[in-house]
Amino acid sequence: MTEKYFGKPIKRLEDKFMLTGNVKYVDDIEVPGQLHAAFLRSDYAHARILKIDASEALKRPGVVAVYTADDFGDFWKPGPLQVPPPTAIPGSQFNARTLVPIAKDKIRYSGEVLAVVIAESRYIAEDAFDDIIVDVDPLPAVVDLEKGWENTSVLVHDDLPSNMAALVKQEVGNYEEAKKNADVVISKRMLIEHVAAAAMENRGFIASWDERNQEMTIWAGTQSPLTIRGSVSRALGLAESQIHVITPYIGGGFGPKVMTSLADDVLLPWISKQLKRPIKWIEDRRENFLATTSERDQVHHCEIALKKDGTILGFKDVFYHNTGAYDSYGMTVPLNTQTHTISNYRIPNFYSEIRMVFTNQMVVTPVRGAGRSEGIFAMERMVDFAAKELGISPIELRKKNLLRVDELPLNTGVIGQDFVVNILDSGDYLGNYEKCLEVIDYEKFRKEIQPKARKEGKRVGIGVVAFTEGTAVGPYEGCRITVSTSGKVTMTSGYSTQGQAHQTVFAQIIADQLNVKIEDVRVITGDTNQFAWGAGTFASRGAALVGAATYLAAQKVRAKIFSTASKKLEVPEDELELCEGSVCVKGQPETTIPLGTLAALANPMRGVVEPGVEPGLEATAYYGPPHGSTGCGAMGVIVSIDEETCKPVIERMVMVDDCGTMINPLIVDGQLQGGISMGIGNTLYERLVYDENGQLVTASFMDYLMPLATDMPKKLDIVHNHAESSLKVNPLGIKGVGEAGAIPPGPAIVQALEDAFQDTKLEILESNLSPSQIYEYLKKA
Amino acid sequence: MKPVNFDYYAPSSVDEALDTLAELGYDGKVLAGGQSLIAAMNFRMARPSALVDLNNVPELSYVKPTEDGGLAIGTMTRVFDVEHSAEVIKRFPLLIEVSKYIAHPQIRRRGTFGGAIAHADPAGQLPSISVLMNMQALIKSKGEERWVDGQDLIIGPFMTVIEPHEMLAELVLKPWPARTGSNYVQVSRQSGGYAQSAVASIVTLDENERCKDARMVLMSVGEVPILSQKAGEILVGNAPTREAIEEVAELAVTTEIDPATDLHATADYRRSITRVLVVRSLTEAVERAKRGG
Amino acid sequence: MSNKLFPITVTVNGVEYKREVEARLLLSDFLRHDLGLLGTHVGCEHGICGACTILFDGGAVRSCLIFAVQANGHEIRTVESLGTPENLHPLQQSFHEKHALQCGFCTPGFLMTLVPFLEENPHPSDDEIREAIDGNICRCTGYEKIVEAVQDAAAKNSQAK
Amino acid sequence: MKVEGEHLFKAPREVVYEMFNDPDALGAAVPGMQKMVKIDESHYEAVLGIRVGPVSANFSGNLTLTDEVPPESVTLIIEGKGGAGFVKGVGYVKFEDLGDQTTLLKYTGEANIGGTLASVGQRMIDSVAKSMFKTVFEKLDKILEERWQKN
Repeated sequence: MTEKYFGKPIKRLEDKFMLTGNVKYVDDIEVPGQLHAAFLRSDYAHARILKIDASEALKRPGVVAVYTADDFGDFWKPGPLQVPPPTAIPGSQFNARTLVPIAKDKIRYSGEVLAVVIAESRYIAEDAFDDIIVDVDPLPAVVDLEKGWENTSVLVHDDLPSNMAALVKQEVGNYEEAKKNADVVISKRMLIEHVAAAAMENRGFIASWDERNQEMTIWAGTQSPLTIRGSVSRALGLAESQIHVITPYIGGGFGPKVMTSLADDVLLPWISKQLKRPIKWIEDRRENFLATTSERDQVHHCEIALKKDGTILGFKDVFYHNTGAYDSYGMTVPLNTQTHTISNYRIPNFYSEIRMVFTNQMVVTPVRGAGRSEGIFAMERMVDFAAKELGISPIELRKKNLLRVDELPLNTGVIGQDFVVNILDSGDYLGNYEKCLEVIDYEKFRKEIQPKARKEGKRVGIGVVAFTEGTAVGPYEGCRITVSTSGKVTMTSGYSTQGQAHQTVFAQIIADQLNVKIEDVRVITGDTNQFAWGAGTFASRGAALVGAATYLAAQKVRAKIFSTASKKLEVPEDELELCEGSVCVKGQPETTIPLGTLAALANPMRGVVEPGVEPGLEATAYYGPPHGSTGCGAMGVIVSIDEETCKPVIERMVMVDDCGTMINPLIVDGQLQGGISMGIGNTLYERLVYDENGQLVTASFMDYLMPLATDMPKKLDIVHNHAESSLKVNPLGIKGVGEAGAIPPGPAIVQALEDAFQDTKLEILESNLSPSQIYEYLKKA
Repeated sequence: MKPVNFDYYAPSSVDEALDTLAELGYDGKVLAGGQSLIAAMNFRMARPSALVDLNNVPELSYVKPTEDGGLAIGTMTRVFDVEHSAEVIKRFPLLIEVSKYIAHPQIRRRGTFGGAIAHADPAGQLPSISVLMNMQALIKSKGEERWVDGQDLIIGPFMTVIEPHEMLAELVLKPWPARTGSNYVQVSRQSGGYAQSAVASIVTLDENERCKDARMVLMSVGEVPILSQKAGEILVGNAPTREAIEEVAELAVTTEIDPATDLHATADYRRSITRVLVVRSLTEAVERAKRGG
Repeated sequence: MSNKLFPITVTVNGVEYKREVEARLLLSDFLRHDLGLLGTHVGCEHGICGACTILFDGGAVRSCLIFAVQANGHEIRTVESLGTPENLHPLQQSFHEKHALQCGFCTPGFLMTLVPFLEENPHPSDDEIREAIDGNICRCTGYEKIVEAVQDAAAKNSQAK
Repeated sequence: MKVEGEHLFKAPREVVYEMFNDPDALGAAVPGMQKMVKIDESHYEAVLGIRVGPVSANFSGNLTLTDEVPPESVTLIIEGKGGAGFVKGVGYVKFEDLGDQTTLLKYTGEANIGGTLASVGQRMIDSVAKSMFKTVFEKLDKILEERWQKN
């Protein structure tokens, strides 16, 4: 295979349309006759509904319909369990209480839908909110995770004995035994912040029922169009073939757009069918904060046991995980936390316990980083505390315990989000770390820069951490590649795209395999009428899974090209080769046959197609990995801080990353940089805050601080340390990279801050820090 | 997030605007740059029943030198135009210094000088500066006008003495004496964000480098901009030594401010950084005064 | 409160439009849904994200914080006025070459902020660029490549002169 | 949100206490109070139009006085709802006779604010609440002054 495109920094094919405003996002789609929906959302976090009276709203000019839970009759039912819990973990408990489309009897989070207003414009629909009388009996809200777990707590779901959503214990070795042999045991309680995905485009959904053809067309800003199709099919009792879900361009996903069974995708198709009109809903920013899922928010009680020489004997972590008011997305996030907590170091004895708690808050589902950040934070912090206790440098302690190349692949014994035992497939964990120390010039910082700054009265600190990124989990993805009679190639898959350059990277694979110009490859994503199998865009799995399927399908097409050409030219296949856009005979470049011609030959209008031969230069392939893969790397950061105002500045950041084979390093860098900005935001700026009554008090960009250009590192280096791995978990050796950047900034920055104040007892026990919080920590130090 | 409907008036002259405001009385609200108002309307936190849009009144937009060497600034002058005015740069470098902290460039393009002051946001830079500089505010209503001292204009958070039938028409900035230095410093979590504390100061030195005048305003540490008395009491007539400035900081923080704890900062933190900012601001203002302002 | 319609005449990208609008109609909605100029995006409707940035009489402003009725008699430019897919504006070209966009949703806002910025600051430092785009949020790129793209455009522009 | 504070009234405790049971006085003291109607001895219905800078919000709700221990203490329960959200507050008010015909009012309380006000208005709530308390006490001072002087 000639690699003209694969592995090269190919510029994106989709750019020129995006840059000129020539692509359509959901709100850019106007369906003739469309009406606008707006959701009246609860001001209360926890309350019993006494009465909702919308009769006045119907009198308002421009209002077409208003629906409350009662108006949906039997159609109202709790949604499906979108991600069930794994059955393989012995003794695990899980109480499924799935999302309801609209609150009935009881409100469980502020922002939950109480009524749907359908009107001629969004403006009028919002006007009608004032006409709706909502009478409720407020209840105390469950907000605090640890208190919520207690048996004495108010209940989010009255039919459960407690707010326990799940209890999962996973153990490798025997921690309590190991602890007995330890010289040092350290216990800490740590908090992980609650953050929003905050894609720049809010969610959006259009449902358009065609009465004449009995078909539902849906445009949705979703990461998982096929899941939407399935859930609408189930809810409305339609055949999947009656439902066409189209995901147009999407302004960022970062996790929450994978959710279904929210009010929009359940109720709007039903309403469209009732009213026989297209219904459009475009989420606004306040709604996005209130009612689009978010993540993190854990409380960890960790314990680490070590020998005097720094050898880790064991690690214990009992953590509370906020699942919000419902748990339709199962345990993906806390399971990721468990697999990642153990992932970097040699930990012979490991005990991890998930205590997943129902609260009166919006549902928690994966957001870029998704449980991984939390596990890495907990472990990296504990290693730092251990280093201090032992009087060993945090660097040396890590080097001593990090897994070495020859220890991989390693079966960690912990079951992960993909329901199978987590296997760390490959990578040079120690090498990544050492590389990071080298690039950031750790020695120079310690010996020259930091002492010099101290003399000048300035505070600077360094932090270097290791991380892993579980990627490329199953179940599978697939695609179909078709060569047209024009010679143009089309690839379709069940994937949807939110800016990951799928139109470019999959085209790179195909262009090389079929030796066509990349411009002649068209990649279609997220259209259920084009390709109807797959799970969706999440968990850093597109390049690995769809990439592998693309590669496999392209090879099948390639084989068909050769067999068709061989017959036509009457030349043995091994004497043929691909020239750009055509097949030619080796040594006789003048004897060529264009791919378009071959495509026509492969789909003859007359004559006989031999048994067993599928028509067309077309092939479909699927790829499902036996288990996920694990990206890995290290991050170093140098932080300066104004001691008087406690404002930190990221002077330097180095990220060493091994994401396996890169299809396009330009795109990989973009993914890493974007992830890093999110990680920095999560650490220093962003925070969702619910008050003691369950009110989300940060539902705007005034209070939810998104990282800005001036918040980024003054200097950022990204080093690809892709070690040729012995074990290729997929045909192309791709691991994945979507979430890596977001994972290590937290522990790295916090370690650097403590380092800047190493003459104090500063000890940071949370993952999100405003200057004010740093100040309060320093007061205690 | 769409605003409620409202009656809209777009007068093309000041007189017409005043007539409309008089007619509307309590129901009327002036729309200047709208950069705070329209955001609040989009959230439906603000639901004015009538807006009187001053954007079509060109006579309210100007920066004019006054006879005494100061400046008169029309209420509808965009912050961007103040920031880029040669007249302002010459006379009041403080306004230039502070401008770059006011939200983001796109907001300053549209937001107005008078609108920001009349909005009286406790975390707003221009309301604080109007207090500090004691800008003379010309308040007009139908057939009447009155002048109010900048330090009397703001009476509460988001509250001024301007009545619904009135409008802020002009701000007059008195010239600074020679050897006057000024400075603005703030701590905010991000560029363009709301400050957790900010201090602006103006210091005038005599020929012996003693303080002839020292004014300082403290922002985001109370319900309104706080005009410090301590700066004047301690510094005027004395050399602005490090010790004296530190004393001002200590007294200002312990006796003059009343910071609150909110999502972004504790009251304690606000006190702590205010102390730091007072020292930094006064020190720099003195340095600049020494250099001739 | 009235639902009165106000006649307005607005020049957008050099084309004069006459329309009737409710006073409360936001300029962002007017551009997008009345005129069909969909390149201007709406991300927060409270003036912070910058996705809706347009040029209003030449200056970059938030179109979500202006009523359409206020655009009467004014001149507006949106991203559609820059380049076409076949013939990108130099800044768009640099965004393409430096991979300064991912999902593309915030991009028109960045472009409309940066076009006048580069005219006023043909040789900006990295820090100046960062400050100039602090009123625009990008969730995908981490801004690094946007800064590179602006530098690229600035460099090419001075070479061309 | 927790509230706490005190205010010194220049009037005897009985007079101050009485004022707190007078809807006219309370109604006049709260800025933006459009209507306050006594339903029975301890219940009032009120319509409030708050206008703070850009924010204008109408609330309708009720005020309940409970645990009355004349003239020493009273508990106020305030519930209000409007387009911008809801407010539910409990205030524990104590009147201390300082002699010399002065009364020290001490209050502690807790307010639960929900809806748009809470979710996007955090920045304003604290300072506006503080300032409203100030205005209420200033107005009550005036009312008291008038009444007390008249007597």
